[in-house]
Amino acid sequence: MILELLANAVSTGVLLGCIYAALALGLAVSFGLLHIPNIAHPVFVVTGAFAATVFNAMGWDPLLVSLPLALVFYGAGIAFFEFYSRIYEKRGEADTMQALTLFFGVSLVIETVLVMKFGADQRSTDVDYVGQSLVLGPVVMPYRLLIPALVAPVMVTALWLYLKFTYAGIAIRAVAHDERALSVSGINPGWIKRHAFGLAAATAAISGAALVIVGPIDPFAGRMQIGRAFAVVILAGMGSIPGTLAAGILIGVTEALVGAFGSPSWAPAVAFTMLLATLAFKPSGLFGASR
Amino acid sequence: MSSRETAMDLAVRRPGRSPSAGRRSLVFALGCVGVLALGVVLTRTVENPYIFFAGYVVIQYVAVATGWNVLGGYAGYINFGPTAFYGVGVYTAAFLVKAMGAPLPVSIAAAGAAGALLGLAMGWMTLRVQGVYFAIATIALVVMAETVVHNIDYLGGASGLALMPPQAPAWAGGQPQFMLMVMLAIAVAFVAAARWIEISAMGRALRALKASEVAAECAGVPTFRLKLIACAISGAMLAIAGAPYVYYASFIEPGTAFSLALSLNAIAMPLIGGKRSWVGPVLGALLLATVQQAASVTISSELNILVVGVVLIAFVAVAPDGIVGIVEKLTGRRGA
Amino acid sequence: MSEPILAVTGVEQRFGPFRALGPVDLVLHRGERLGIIGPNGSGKTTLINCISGTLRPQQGRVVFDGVDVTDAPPHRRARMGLSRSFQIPKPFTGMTVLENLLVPIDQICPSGDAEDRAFAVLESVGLLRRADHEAAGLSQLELRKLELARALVVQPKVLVADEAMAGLSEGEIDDVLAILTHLSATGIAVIMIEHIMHAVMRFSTRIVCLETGRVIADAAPEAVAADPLVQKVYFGEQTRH
Amino acid sequence: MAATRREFGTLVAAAGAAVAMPAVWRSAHGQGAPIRIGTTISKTGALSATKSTLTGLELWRDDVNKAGGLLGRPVELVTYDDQSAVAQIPSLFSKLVDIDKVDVLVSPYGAGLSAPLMPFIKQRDLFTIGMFALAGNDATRHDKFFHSAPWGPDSKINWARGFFDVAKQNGCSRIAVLSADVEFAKTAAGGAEQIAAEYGMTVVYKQSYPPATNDFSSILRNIKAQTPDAVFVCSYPPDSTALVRGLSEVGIGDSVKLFGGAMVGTQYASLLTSLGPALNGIVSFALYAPEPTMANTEMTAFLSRYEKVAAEQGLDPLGFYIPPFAYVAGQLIAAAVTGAGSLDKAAMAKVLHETEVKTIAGPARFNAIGDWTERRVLMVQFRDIKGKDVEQFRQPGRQVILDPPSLRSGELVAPLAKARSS
Repeated sequence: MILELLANAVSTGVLLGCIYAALALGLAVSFGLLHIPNIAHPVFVVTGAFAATVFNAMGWDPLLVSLPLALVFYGAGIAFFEFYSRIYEKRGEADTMQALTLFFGVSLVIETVLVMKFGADQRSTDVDYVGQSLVLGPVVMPYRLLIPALVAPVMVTALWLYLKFTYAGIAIRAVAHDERALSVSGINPGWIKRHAFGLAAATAAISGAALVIVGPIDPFAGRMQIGRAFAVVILAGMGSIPGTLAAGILIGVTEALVGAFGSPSWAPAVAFTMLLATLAFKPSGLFGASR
Repeated sequence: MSSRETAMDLAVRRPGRSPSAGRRSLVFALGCVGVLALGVVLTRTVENPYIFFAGYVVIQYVAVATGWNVLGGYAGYINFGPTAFYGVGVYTAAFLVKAMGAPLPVSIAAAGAAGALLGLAMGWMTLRVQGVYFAIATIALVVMAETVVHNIDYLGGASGLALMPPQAPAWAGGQPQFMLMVMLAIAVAFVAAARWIEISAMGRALRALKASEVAAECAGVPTFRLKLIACAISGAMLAIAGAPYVYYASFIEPGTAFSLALSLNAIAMPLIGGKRSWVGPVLGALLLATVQQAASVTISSELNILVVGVVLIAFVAVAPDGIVGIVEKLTGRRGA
Repeated sequence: MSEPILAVTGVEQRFGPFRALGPVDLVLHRGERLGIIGPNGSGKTTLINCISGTLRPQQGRVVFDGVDVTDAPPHRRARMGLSRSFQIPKPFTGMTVLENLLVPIDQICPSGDAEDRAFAVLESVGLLRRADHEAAGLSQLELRKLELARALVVQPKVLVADEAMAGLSEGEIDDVLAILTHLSATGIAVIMIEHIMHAVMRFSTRIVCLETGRVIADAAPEAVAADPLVQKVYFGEQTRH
Repeated sequence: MAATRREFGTLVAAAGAAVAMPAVWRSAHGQGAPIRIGTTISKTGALSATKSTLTGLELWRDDVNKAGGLLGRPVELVTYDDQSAVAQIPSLFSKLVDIDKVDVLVSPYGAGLSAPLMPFIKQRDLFTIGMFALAGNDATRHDKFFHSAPWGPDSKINWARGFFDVAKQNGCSRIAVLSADVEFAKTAAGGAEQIAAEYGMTVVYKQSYPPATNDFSSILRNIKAQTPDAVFVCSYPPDSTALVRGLSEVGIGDSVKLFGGAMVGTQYASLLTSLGPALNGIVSFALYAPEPTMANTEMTAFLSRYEKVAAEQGLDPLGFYIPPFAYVAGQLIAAAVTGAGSLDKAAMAKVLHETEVKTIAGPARFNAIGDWTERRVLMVQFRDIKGKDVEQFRQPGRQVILDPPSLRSGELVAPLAKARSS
């Protein structure tokens, strides 16, 4: 019995962890690589979730529809970055704090617009596989978690390959390392950063769709996720894309174990404790290069 | 050896610690006394209790905004979770009231100590790395504090706690009047403390580290220790601002003690007023809180939050030094 | 000569697999004027970061004024009399020029006549007129002067000037050189990191040349200038650019 | 700067004056002037789903005014948005009483928001109708406070007693209690333990979980491992959804006969239609269900009027839970004012203490602290739900009333697994 509980807690934790990683992936790009503290990212994800519910109501599958939505988000991300950089990029490092405040204001505005458009009620999607589970011996995995969870490894692998092997991807990593290095090689760092921020926003459309399959969502659902998403990115090590998946799973499994064998009431404290512990004892994270 | 300025220039053009600095402090002190006296007069003469309830809310925001600004404005370290500290103050007071019917001064002192300790602990763990991490950790701190309270049955957990705090002393003329005076005294004390920090060597050092941490360090500023101190002071102030709430409302619950609206306002008010000097948070709090008190009965609060969000973006983008900054720019003046 | 004011022994600094510096040995005597030269990326700034404490070397010791300060944070070293200026000026923006100088005075040698001392230093560097101006509004030359003024207002034992003359005109370079020379005359040891060769040559009593993190020459200016190795790695590279 | 500070001093004074200004306003009172009823509505924030309170009150106001008002005076509602925030309550109610000079108060929604109001109305001796403030007056014991909702006496413990009565009748002895870390849920869970002890049942599992938990699989497995006969669940809308889905995904075992009890959300159309058939077999509380034992023409008429407004304003299309009792609140005020023949608060309270009031939710009698003397909280079991159409929830037979016995319209179908598969 204990073993069955353990196996199920771990499997649920892995699934939830994958979803956390999907949520945090955009942040791993914008914060981890570009050093833009986009605390509005979880709200972007919630916006993606709402967009998915709108199309779901017309009979579309939320994950399928999130692919074209990702293109829209990519464009919106680029436009938003343009606005952001007009204000900040020229002002220099001391204004990270101002940037944080800007994103804070942006997330308020987006949340409120969502409330005004959709109301404060919960919204959910209607997909056939919700309510059914994949049974592997003693381990039961609800499709409601399994299918969105699969999104994370797919996105992580795609993004990792993109950053590793394409010209633009390598340029993004170069920007992360040293902006000046790039301007020497004749690429416009401004364009590369816009592009990367657009990619980060695009992931929000897909992970939003994943999130709303897991459970109903309201306009303020992003708030619960801000701390956790940053915990994933920082625990992973700034900018480590595969690390994001590992860190997400680590947090998910720990939460599930605390929930199953300790008290579920303490589960929200898990991510925060891990975040603080990382900051205090290993600021470079699990997979980050030490700086 | 350059000597383009003559000794004459030096004698004539010497700014700085002129006698007027002392005079300003005197004016300020008189102003504080005046505000307190005005409060006494109002609680004696105005009969309508609504003004005391509403006034408490507005003045509490002055205290919270001022407390936040010590770290957020002077040192430039943004605390996204001021309600974590405020809530710790609320619950420290609640605990003391429940356990021993503690009088208000005891609760305030204990809340201050608890807030300072929390500030030290948070700071010790997160202030060694870049400021962004501190800001992020404070977001998570609210969730953590709320989780802890949920798990303490003695404090009512999620259900909240109804308490009968000690009644106001007879001379105060009633609980609402007394609470208003207490909050006013706290706010005035905070503003005075903030001003003192601002004009002291500590304020100078804080501004230096805000401009460049490494340069400040090389100029002999013990930046880590200074940030810790600022974090502790700010934490203590925010917690103290929360302590009287139990006595004000006789009922507390996590949703109120850790409310997002309070966090949002604590950040927005100094930003709108101006973060560089004590005037900013006071101005921002009075403006925003008064508007919100009026607006909560006229326009929908969704619009309210939307307006705050847009105003926040606008100020950050166009007027990073807030209203005070705009006024200084218009009058061509600048200085502490 | 007496015991050196500053002694760096076996200092080494790595960033990941890349060794930026060392091992390096360096000695500075009281009142000395030491120039440090070397091509871009040769480890000059890393070396002075190790000396001032903003970087903690993985290997080696730094002894300042007879005390091992390897593990001391920068502010402790500053309080012991080790001042530095930055290659890219880091003024305390949001404060006046005068206040910029009051910060180190407050921290290192607080006194009742702090403002008088600040004014005296501002006068000596020619910034007196700007005393109550916002630091962010200064010109490039003024920023460099402020950088120096802030470092020397506390009467340090050692001043490390990191490319204090970059981007200045010849006349302005002369100004800054005059300030530094005057300072040296009052007994302060000065380390000058500089790309502007004629200025270093003129100012220094001894020159150290770094290349890929190592000292390749340590001698009087004329000797270093004549050193074929230095000419190859340093002047050679300079001309290539 | 000195000038700025002087200006600032003026500003302080100006702000003070702005706040003080309303004090000089005095609204005219007297014959013919409207009777003002004041309350706050949670138009925004976490409780915004309760804003249909206003519609219930407005429908009542329109009815009363159409019939000539109360004591020949028209009725006027004065409402503010409390943003679902406890901190707003003291100042808003002070404003209602001291500035707007309302004659009668209606509490904000629920015990949490009402808590700071209670000492205030006791101290100022105000006549107040409670809106869903479960056990709201138990501590304060104000003698001019009356609940519109039929929680019954000593409701903190007893309001969900029906669940345990049904459990007892069906031979349940092992009870699991699961609750969200939210005010209402914690209160319900506390009461549940007491009743279980009273009935000689064993609590074999007790757990609380944080709000916004979206995966209950390990909790459900832990419950299953204890083989309980009944699972008393105190949940909020998002977790109610997740729990019901979790039931379908991982199951709960064959031992469970009764599942639910205090699941908030199953009273509203949005959750009912999003879960559809997954609800079958679940037992939850309600205050009204369209069963033959309960329906009456007045209620049906009210609900059909409400539906029209709800469709226009995007409110809960069913409106079974809150709106009727907002209307009841109005009916209680009307009965008190007409019975007393004046706005004298003591006389009004006396009327409600001594006479039975006929409301659209049935006859109401009150004890000394304003509880309905008879608890009328329903325990309903969802049955025969097919698809996600909202209309079916207006049909009888879908929410079968198991308790109280006087309104019972069917028997429990157990075990849960069987009820869900049928």
